[in-house]
Amino acid sequence: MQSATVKVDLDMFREETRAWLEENCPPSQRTTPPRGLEDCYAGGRKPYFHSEEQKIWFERMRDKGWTAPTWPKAYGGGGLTPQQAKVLKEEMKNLNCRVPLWSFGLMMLGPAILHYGTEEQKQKYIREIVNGEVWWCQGYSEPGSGSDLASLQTSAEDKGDHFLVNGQKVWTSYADRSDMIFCLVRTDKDAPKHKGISFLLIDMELEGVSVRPIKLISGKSPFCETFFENVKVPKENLVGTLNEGWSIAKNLLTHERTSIGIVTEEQPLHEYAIEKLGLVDGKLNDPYNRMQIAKWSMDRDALSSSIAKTIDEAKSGTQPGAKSSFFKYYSSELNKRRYELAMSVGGTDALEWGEDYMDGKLARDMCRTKANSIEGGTSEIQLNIISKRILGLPSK
Amino acid sequence: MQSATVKVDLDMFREETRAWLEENCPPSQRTTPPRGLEDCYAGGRKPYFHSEEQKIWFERMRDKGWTAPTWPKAYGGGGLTPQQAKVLKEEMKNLNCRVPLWSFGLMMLGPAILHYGTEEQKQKYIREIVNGEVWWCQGYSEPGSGSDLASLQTSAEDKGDHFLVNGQKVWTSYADRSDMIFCLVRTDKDAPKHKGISFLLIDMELEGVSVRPIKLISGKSPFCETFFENVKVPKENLVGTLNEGWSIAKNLLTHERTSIGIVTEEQPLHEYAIEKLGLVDGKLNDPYNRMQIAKWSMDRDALSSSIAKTIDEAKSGTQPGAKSSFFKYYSSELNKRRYELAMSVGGTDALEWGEDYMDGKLARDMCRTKANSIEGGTSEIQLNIISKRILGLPSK
Amino acid sequence: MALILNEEQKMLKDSAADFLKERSPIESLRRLRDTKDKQGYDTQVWQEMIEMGWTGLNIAEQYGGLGFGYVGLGQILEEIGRTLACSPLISSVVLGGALVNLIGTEAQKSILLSEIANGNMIVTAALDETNQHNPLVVNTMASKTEHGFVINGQKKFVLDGHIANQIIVSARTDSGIQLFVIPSDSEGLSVNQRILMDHRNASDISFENVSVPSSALLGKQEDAAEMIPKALDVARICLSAEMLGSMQEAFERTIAYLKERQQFGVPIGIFQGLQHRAAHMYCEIELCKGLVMKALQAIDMDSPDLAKLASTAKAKCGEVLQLVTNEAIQMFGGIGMTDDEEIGFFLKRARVAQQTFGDYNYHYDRYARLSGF
Amino acid sequence: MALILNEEQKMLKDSAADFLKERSPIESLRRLRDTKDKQGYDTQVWQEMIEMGWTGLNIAEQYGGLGFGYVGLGQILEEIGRTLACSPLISSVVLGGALVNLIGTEAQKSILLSEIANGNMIVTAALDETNQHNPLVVNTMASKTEHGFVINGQKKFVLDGHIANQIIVSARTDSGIQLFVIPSDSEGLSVNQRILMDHRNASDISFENVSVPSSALLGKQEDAAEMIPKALDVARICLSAEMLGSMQEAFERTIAYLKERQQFGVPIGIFQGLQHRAAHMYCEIELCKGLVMKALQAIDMDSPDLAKLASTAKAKCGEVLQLVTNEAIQMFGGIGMTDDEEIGFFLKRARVAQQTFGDYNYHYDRYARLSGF
Repeated sequence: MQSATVKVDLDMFREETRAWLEENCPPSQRTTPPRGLEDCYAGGRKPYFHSEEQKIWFERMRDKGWTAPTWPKAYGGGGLTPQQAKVLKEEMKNLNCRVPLWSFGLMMLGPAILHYGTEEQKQKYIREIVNGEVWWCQGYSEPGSGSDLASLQTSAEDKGDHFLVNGQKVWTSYADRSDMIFCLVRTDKDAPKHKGISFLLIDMELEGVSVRPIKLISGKSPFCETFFENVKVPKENLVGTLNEGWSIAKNLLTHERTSIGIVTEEQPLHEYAIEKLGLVDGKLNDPYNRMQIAKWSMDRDALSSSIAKTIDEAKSGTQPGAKSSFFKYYSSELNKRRYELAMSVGGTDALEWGEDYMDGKLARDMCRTKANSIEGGTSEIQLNIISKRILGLPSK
Repeated sequence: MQSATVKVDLDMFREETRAWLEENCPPSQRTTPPRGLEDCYAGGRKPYFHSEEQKIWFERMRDKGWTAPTWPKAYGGGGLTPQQAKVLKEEMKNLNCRVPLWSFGLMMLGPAILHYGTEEQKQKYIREIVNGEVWWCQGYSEPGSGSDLASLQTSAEDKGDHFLVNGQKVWTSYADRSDMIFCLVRTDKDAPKHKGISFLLIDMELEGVSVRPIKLISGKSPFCETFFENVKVPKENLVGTLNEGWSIAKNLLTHERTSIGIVTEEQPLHEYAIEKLGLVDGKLNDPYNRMQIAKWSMDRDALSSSIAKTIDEAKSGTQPGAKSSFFKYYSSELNKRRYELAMSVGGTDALEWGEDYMDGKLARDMCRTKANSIEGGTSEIQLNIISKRILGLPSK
Repeated sequence: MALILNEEQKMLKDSAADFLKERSPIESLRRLRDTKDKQGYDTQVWQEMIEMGWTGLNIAEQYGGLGFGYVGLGQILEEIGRTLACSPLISSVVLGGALVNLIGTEAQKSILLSEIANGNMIVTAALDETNQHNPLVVNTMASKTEHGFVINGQKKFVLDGHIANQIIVSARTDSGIQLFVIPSDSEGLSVNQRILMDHRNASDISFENVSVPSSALLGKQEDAAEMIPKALDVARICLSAEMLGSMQEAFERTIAYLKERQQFGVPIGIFQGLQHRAAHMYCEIELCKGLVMKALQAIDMDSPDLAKLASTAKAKCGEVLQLVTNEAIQMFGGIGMTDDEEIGFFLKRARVAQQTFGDYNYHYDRYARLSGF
Repeated sequence: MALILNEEQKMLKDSAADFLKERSPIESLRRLRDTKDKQGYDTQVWQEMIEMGWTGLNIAEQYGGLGFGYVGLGQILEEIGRTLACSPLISSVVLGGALVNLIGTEAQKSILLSEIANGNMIVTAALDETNQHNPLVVNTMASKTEHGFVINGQKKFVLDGHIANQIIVSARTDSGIQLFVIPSDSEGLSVNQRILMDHRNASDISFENVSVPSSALLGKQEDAAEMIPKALDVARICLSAEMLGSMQEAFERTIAYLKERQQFGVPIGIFQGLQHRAAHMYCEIELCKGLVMKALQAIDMDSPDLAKLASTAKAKCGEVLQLVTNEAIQMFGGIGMTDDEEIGFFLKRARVAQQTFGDYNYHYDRYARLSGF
């Protein structure tokens, strides 16, 4: 139960926020953007703004600390309560305001540093992230360690005043445009595989770091391979305790899974189907696709009920536990089904694959969805987690 | 290539056979019967005929040895060549002649005795089977050994002049009506599990044998539990070499799998659907069931092409290998789907479950089909066999 | 509204679970079946349910109910689904009650709802005429006479029709489709009891020149074609809650069996082929939980999404219960095929629940229609 | 007819396999794509195919072909499916050839079939007007003039339309739907090349007052609406043979990867979850093998079951190729998502083949119609 005072304060905050947003969010920043990097500001040492208004919007939000609304003011964050942050989010949604900064630093690294970092690290890195000064990428996977992440081989040898890093990471998102990378590295070769791993921050400008983009079947290259050859990393770049990086990684992975667990629809599937197939007597002119789309839509509705229920339960104190695996698994499979159905409905029109990415966008996006059930832990891994941690089925 | 002489001989045989069948097969034996025991003559020490004509038909066929057309004349069989047997089968099908004798002896035990039995055993048992004098049942499974058949525990101790059998079998078909049982028993407790098994014939009238029918979810009781308590079995009832019964069992199981691998339809599914749903503009009045039935029918057609292809390849010398597992798996799953679709099409009419078996037959048959993917090796076991023996995927 | 239970609802659920485990386990259903019980449910247990107030949870206090709401009733039905307890709760309290509540006049509500709530009367509905559920196919005719109506026609699949005191029948009149409340012992009304595969009962009911007074008309003169689906939606959601209980119970029994059954020297639950299928089922069941809760709340809130949620819940629970019971039998193997093992009862119940108030095909179509495609 | 290959057919298959592995591996397709090759196939390889007689296998000897039959051609197409070799075999030799052969006059056959067979001419068909395959939706009009016809309309998804010498176009006339053979450089005919996701080409073609002489009419005066589906059935079966090759190759590469890829210290093929899915795919592919063989024989025997077999083969191969390519990507994991790994080419080809000549939904409907339900 909220006390009456809190309620009044929140209402006031809502009014002020709305007024501020209306005054400060430029018109061009109030349209629904495409997902991710294609149209959002990503920060970094060599900032690139798509427009002057994007820059203004970012700077105004940054100055209030609202790029990271709930992070402590002491490190440049907005210092909002969760309730206030929710209000801000709602008001931004009402006005269609774009996120002012979209970065892995905000989504992934920041929470880890706030949790595991030293005071110095917080002062430095959290502030940089809030201000969008550094573009971070993630270095977890290696060519030989996909689902078996803990088998990673990239080594960081203790050389007294620095770590000497050698190895190779793969699936590093936009490493070719990143300033720094947060990495899992092996710091004890003799320990059991989960025990000898540490969490290390590495500057991409250091000597010995090189990057090669990976071209995907969709034709895009959002990922890279990143190589480390005798890279000297300062000792203070270690986050958390030496050899205990695995717990930080697990924490982050759960976080990643949850953020993947949402099916986004730029255009509702059934509307696209109406566009491509037409209606006869109010029904899609293809009974089989019609039924499949109904079935799919029901599953989408059901998943969102189920997520809402879990959130409500969490609020009332029930731990969601390994449920993030369920959401990750189901939403990945659902998204893949969505695109298969869109391809089916689109017929021959959907097969185009122009030279430009937007030309033939559906086919490329369909290819992209195939990664949903691989990245952030494959569907098989999620099913393993469910069967072991939730159902308690035995292991070998 | 057939030589001209063979061709002429076969044509003559066909004509003679047709004439004989027309003269000798009574009218009541020329209608398509329900499957299995409900309407076929099963033989045994206490023979039961459904009608006088059934008796006449059986005796006439028996006298020609045509209850087992290809088995050697020396043991009472028909002595036909495979080509002749095919002609006989075709002509019987043309005239809708029922099988004169339906027994596990014919389908399962006979081939094993012909392959592994001694001359004495052949003289005795093959003749009895051809003449329908003994009703046989099969004793493989035990309560603790389902998919892991070789873990069976029923023991046969060598007592010099006899084996002393103790243990329990389950899923013994019609054991309550059988005269004898062919069993897998453990004759060496210390050997690896596949090595200490023997193949033994046991008279059900012996002291210490008792039987309890198992009621199934379909309401029928075609199977029993069979108990052995200090049963003394004569030494000459061993078939094949001591402790090498597993190879006989494997051979028989492949045989069983192949005979299960056929989808039977008393009434084509789409005709039943037309009856229950009706046609509108020539289409079933339920687009979703219509598509599912089309899909199912295609799979049925595809399976029968695939079986035909394998048979043709076998004729031209290509060994089918582990393909029986594919047929067993697919036809079981197909048959289950068929009945689920029939239930869907039948709607509330299909839910009836009268006191009499035929009253609510569809629902009971649907329940029965659930065993298709369990009996004769589960679907999971078939998939294991395919993945190991055909695809060569590694085992632990 | 948060998708969680409040303390009262949780307590209700727990006490229902205890009661049903004790008083109406699956053995009871087996006994009813084996003794060829004509009633189809245990009168004593039903009496206890009435005493606990289960028959009045969804009925307003002014009509003699408890006004506790459907989220609460849903918790009881979920527990009923776990033990497959037979009772006229769905036929009379839920569907009969919803029809009277949504369509009846104030006077009819006063009488009928209180009789339903206190268990004195079993009121079931005769809506279907075809083997595929479709409440808008109505060929039964109600012709106006001087003092009332004469009804002629055939109805199918009337749940608990053999023991109902009153039958609410849909018939075509000059004003469209209307409902009539008819005593089951009326002249010209004949009930043909049919035993179903889940060992429950439905009846074919024929009406041959059944005369009823004008007061038999449920509600005023309006066409009921719009309110019938709404009452059915309430019943669909309640049945979904029951199905949710059944799928959870069948699933939990299967998981327990996977841990216990040994083959090749290990529990079969160690095999990844089965693990992945089990984990997938877990996810599907979780979806049903969220859906059913949302749909139950939609009844209590009289949400405009009721129809879509009802179709989604009924379709999805139908699909998942079919999946789970099929997989259960397969994973139990030969044991699951025997009548001694209780898992088969869930398979049979699943098929009947599936067809009751529309199967998934019916609801896919309806959902698409409601969504404008 | 036994469902096996004879010695000649086996030899043909083996030599095709060797040739394609050597001269047209998947790298060739990648090169065509990366160099943005306008032609869409390798002219030199196509010339060699012609020299080997591949373009005349299905064409009767009297028209300059080899009269070898479709079972033989199917073996080559299966091998083509394995290396994803691009060529106008399906568009010109199979579909163009079948239309001319089934509908053309003797004179037209003499000229066109021999030109197709000797590779001098690429003859493709412009039948579809909607994004969903439906050859009987024809709004293109052919109006009679003094010396012939004037054609107006829009066609979609014309395979290899950008390099065809002649286009066989369906149009509505006073006598129903008829076909016209039109040189691609005719005035008023414009070709808009579209690159597809499998890196092959189809075109939108518009006809604006395209004048053709009476001799452009394919065949005599009859309505071609009955023969067009038959020619398409031949093409559907041939495409199914190609898809059969692709699914086998994608599957075998996946199985090899399962044996090779190590995770948790073991090859991932050891996990039963993947094993069962692989075994299931094996079964589905085996079904396609039987079906395609039977359907190819049906062309050679002019079987009355042709239409049903063509729909079954196309639907089933479409389903299974989709399943296999999706599973392949999933089992390859991250590697499968990269453009460097060749498995993705199969996924993309599968989607185009699926839509060509009708997807599975189209063929489920057609099969049901042909079966009377």
